[in-house]
Amino acid sequence: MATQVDDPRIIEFDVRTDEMLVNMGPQHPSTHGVLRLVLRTDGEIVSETTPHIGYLHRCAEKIGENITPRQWIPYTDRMDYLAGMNMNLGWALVVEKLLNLELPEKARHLRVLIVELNRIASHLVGMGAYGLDLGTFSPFLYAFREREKILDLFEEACGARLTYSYLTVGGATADLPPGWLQKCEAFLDQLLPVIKEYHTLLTSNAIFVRRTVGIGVLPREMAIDHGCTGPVLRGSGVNHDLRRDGEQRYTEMYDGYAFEVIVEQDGHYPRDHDYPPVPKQAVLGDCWHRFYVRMLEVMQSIDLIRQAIDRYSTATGSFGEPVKLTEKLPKGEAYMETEAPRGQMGFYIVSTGNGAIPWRARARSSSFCNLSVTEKLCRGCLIADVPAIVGSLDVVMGEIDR
Amino acid sequence: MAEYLRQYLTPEWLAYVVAALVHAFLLVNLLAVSALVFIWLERKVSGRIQDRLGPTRIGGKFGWLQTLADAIKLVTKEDLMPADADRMLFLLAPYAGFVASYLGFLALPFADGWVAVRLNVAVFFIAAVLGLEVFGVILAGYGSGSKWSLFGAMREAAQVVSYEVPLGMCIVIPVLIAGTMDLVTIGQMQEGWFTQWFVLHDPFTFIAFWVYFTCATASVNRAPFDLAEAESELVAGFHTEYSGFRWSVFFLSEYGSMFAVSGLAAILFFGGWNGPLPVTHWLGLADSTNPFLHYLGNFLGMLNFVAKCIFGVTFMMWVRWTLPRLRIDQVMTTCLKYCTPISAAMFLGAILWTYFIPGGLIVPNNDGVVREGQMIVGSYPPADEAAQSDADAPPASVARAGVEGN
Amino acid sequence: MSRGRQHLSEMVMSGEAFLEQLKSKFGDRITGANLTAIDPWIEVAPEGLVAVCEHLRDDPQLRFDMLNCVSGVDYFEPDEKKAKKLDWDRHVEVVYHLSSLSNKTSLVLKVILPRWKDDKPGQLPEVPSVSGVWSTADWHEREVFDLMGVWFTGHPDLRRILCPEDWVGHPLRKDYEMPLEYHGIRGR
Amino acid sequence: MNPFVEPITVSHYMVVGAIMFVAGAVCMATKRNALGVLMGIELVLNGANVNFIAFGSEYLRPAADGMGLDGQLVALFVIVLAAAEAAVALAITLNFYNNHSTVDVDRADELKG
Amino acid sequence: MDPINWSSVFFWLFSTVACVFAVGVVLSNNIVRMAFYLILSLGATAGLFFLAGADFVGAMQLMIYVGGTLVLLIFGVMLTAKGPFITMKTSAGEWLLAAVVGGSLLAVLIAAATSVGAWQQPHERPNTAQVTATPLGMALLGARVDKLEESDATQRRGMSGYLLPFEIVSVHLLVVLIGSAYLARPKRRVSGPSETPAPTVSAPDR
Repeated sequence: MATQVDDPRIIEFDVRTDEMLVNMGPQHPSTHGVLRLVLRTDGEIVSETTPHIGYLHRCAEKIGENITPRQWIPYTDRMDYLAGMNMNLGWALVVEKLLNLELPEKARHLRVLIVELNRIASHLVGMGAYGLDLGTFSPFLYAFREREKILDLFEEACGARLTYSYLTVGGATADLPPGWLQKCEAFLDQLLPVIKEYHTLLTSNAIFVRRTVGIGVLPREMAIDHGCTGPVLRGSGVNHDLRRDGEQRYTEMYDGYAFEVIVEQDGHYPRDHDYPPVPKQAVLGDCWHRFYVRMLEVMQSIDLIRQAIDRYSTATGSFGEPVKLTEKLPKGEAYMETEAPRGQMGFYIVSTGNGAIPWRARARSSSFCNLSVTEKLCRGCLIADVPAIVGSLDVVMGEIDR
Repeated sequence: MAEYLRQYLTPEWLAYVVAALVHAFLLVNLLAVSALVFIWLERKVSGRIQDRLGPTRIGGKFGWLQTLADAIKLVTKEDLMPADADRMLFLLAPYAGFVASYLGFLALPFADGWVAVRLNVAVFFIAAVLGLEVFGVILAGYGSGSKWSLFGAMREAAQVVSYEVPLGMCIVIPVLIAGTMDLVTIGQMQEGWFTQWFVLHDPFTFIAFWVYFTCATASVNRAPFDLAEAESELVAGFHTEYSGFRWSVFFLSEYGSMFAVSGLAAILFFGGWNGPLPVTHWLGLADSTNPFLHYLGNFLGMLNFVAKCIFGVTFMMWVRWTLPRLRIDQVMTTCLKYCTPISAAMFLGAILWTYFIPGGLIVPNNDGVVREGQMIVGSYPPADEAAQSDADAPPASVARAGVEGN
Repeated sequence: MSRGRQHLSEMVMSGEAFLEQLKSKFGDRITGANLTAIDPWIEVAPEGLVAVCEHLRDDPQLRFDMLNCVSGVDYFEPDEKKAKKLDWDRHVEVVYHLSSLSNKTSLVLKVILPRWKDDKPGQLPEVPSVSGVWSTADWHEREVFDLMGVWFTGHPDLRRILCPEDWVGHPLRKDYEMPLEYHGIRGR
Repeated sequence: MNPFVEPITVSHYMVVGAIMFVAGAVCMATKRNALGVLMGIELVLNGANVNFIAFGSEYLRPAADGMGLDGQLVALFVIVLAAAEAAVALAITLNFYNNHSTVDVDRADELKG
Repeated sequence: MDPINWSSVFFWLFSTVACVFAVGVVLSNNIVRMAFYLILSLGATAGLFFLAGADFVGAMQLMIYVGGTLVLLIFGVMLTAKGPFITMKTSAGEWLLAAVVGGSLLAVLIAAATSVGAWQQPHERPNTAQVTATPLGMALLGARVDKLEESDATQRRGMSGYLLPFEIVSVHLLVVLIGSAYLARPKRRVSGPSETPAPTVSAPDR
């Protein structure tokens, strides 16, 4: 059920004004870092948007072909710096795929536990920052308050609060400290009622709904065509989640976990009775749906973490044995994608078989693909909609520019 | 005061100038200090809303002096001007807004008779002067030579011109009930219990108050109508290019206008300086002939009034820190499709109500007192009859001079 | 719930059968394949790339509707001594990772190009753009052009994306040397 | 003679009105920008208004031979009509600008838009 | 020394501002500056109205003229202010002509203003508090409160108010509202590049 946008070429105008070329960014409060959008505007109407990226390019891929895979783990942290654990996991998995490494059960559950927790943290920031884009400041701080607690948990587990380098090739660098699981569970209990507050403040707020419903409609065909992934793709109604549909090596982490892919079916989301209903005017693929998918994924992650805690505490084996820092890589190449909070994060490793340093390390960024639709989504919208659309794509520039 | 100074100062005009300066200084200072307090309050309120403490260090436990520290920082900041700016407009714009915002206080009574200039069209004057604040924003936006500022200015111009219509209509409703545009008289009419407040006069005024508040929020550019500065869209809108002292002048005028519209709301709808209970009457302060006691009663009234203003401002802060911002087309829709028709309907309803049920909703307001400046509309005889009426007491002069109550 | 994405070989048809089918359709434009690699890949000649991609996308049985990634790999060893020991020739590969959302399958295509067009250093090798097939390719090809120096013919707007517009050289080439100075900024 | 001591008379107001009127008339004549012409009209109307107010004011003339309220009433009508005039003139100017991409009144010499 | 007449002082203040900026409007070439000068000039005129005891008209001037009309005007200036139109120079010949005509007009007007002796007679300001708004409103509705003492009955009958003009102006305003809304109505226009974001991939059914 794709939705056709009105022909964007037809623009209603009252008074003809000069076309103006304005730079939104790279130093703009709502471009999430250093994104630069060149807007061609006719009054308040944006007729053309050209994203310019690369202001945060740190040559991560070039660095990756000069150091060993385990040494590159910290660099992956700095890609999507809001979901460092997920980045670690993506790279660790692809190297394990090249090495053909099997992990003990406990390590797999540990990974699920950690990356889902990080997904919550990341979505909280996405939610708060989206409120900021729409002009409300408080949800941002509410989101950060809860995120701080997750960061506290991570700090206890690995010593770092932002760039963790915790999950690594062969498992994790350390086991969880004693008592951590209880704290984690206490946090989840405390988070649940807070999520309701977020829904009151944003999801069902009348102004929020008006600002997001029907704005930036991304039809499913266009989403697929542009390689959009993650909540952006699911917000367009495509039933696709790598945790269920991904490669064996990745999905086996989630074997036995009960979860449903968060996607709208027949006007309903899975288990949406607890949450605000979908507004009547909402069009599948608009900003509201993308936001809502993220909010529901937080709930999904809470469920997954609870299951992972159960399994982890009864699982046998070790938390994983990190490979040597200079583990020799066999000749070959491997590509793998994982479901990071912002979409499918792919890593590609090529080894020529001499030494421990890969020939090529490549990161396929989810935000990179998601951002590429802005040009089409922003055509004919108002200036105020540009932050709303870019914010709903929830991009992280560190990941785009690498 | 001028007369007092005349005894000591020669030439005599100097006495007047000094007296005027002292008055102006007092007024500006009162407002500057209130702006400082409001900025501190904004920080504290937003802090509490956002689950944090706000300022805690400067000036003791509650960070009382935070704003002062901010002010010192702002004054000592480098004053930048873009190369493309229109020099004259850029320099003058903050003061244009400031003057407009503070001119309104000339006619705003703080207590019974405590007003700088008692105008018989005070309501109209304040509404008109507050509408002029838009020039500061427009000129700043245009003069900055920045595209973002220009966007802010255009939005502000469109928004303020539109919102003046429902705002004016809501202001007219209490004026209609009071029969005068003199704010002091309007305040006096609401003496007594809180049931005398115009907001409880009839259901129409009750709704009109909320429309007024919405429109007032829009006309002073507060969230969710802060489109002219729209931080996440226009960087900072009209004051993007400002820094240092001139930037802080914009802030002073913003808080000044917030105070002014809250004060107007307090007088028009919430009894002004009259508390919910007629305490000053019970204590005999209000009617006292003793100047000190009368002064004390007025002082209590002023505290009452200021408390109501602070409540209004706090309410605006609460709204600001809770709601997302509207889009420009939604702002215009809110004004033209909702606020204007609703206020027009309330206006009509209030007319009918006062025609059929003169007096208040709960307690009849008609205590038979006609206050100075008030005009009883119905008391005019038709022109022809008036010609034949007794020459000793022409109705017009009755109406004009008024009768002091009891 | 069926979980897990399979490689094409396991899902729709066996890898060999698929390869045969492609070969019969496109003949010598399918220049090679490796079906035993970790991620089995098929090598396509540059001139046949767009046709093959369109077939892969539109064939009702295959439906590779998503292009995940376009990567460039430079096979070049600057060190002469090491280069002698290598078992491959100098070349540039452009790797396309495709997947099908409906069939839950994935596929890797490779295009092998000379490092320089006509072996003249500085002449970028050319490959037809698939941005008309998948819009994803638009930015990805710009990135490969920017960092790896491959010219995508037919690309609507091929300009640098991560590096500044006036940057010299393609940083991910193995023989790339950081410029000594860029607008007054010391490079090395 | 100290001007600050002398009371103000109707003549003072009339001189002010005359200056504004003439400034507006000259403005209308010389400006090529349609909006400049519009500003000139506003000045002219205000100059006239100053006179009306002066003649109607009880502060300046004895009420007996004054205009009473008429002065203020006419001034009110002028203000209201000026607002209406400005709105229409602005709409015409913007339409003209839309069609001709200029606000130069010297080039507004065709009737069809 | 005579006591200072404060209304005179303020008169000189406001009239200087009004006149200087009115001349500024004429002399300035920059349309935005002109608008700014006009604001100051008209604002000062409102001050003159207040001084003359016409509080209501003064407030009206501030609200409608300065706050409404001029904002509209500035809006128009901003919409059309692009490079060449911000400063449009007038030829010297036109200036000369305008100066001659304007100068003679000014001379005539000032001579007329100072010709009548009664107009130069200062008048004791009445001490009664003026209630300006209600008589004005009554006059607009047809009842002349200020003419009640008029001895001449015929004149009183003739001065019975402004109900008809008021109605005409009301209808006029409505017409203007509709007319300018019609003039500035939105028009549809096709712009931008011709491609539509038509997806090229056939949607998988699921």
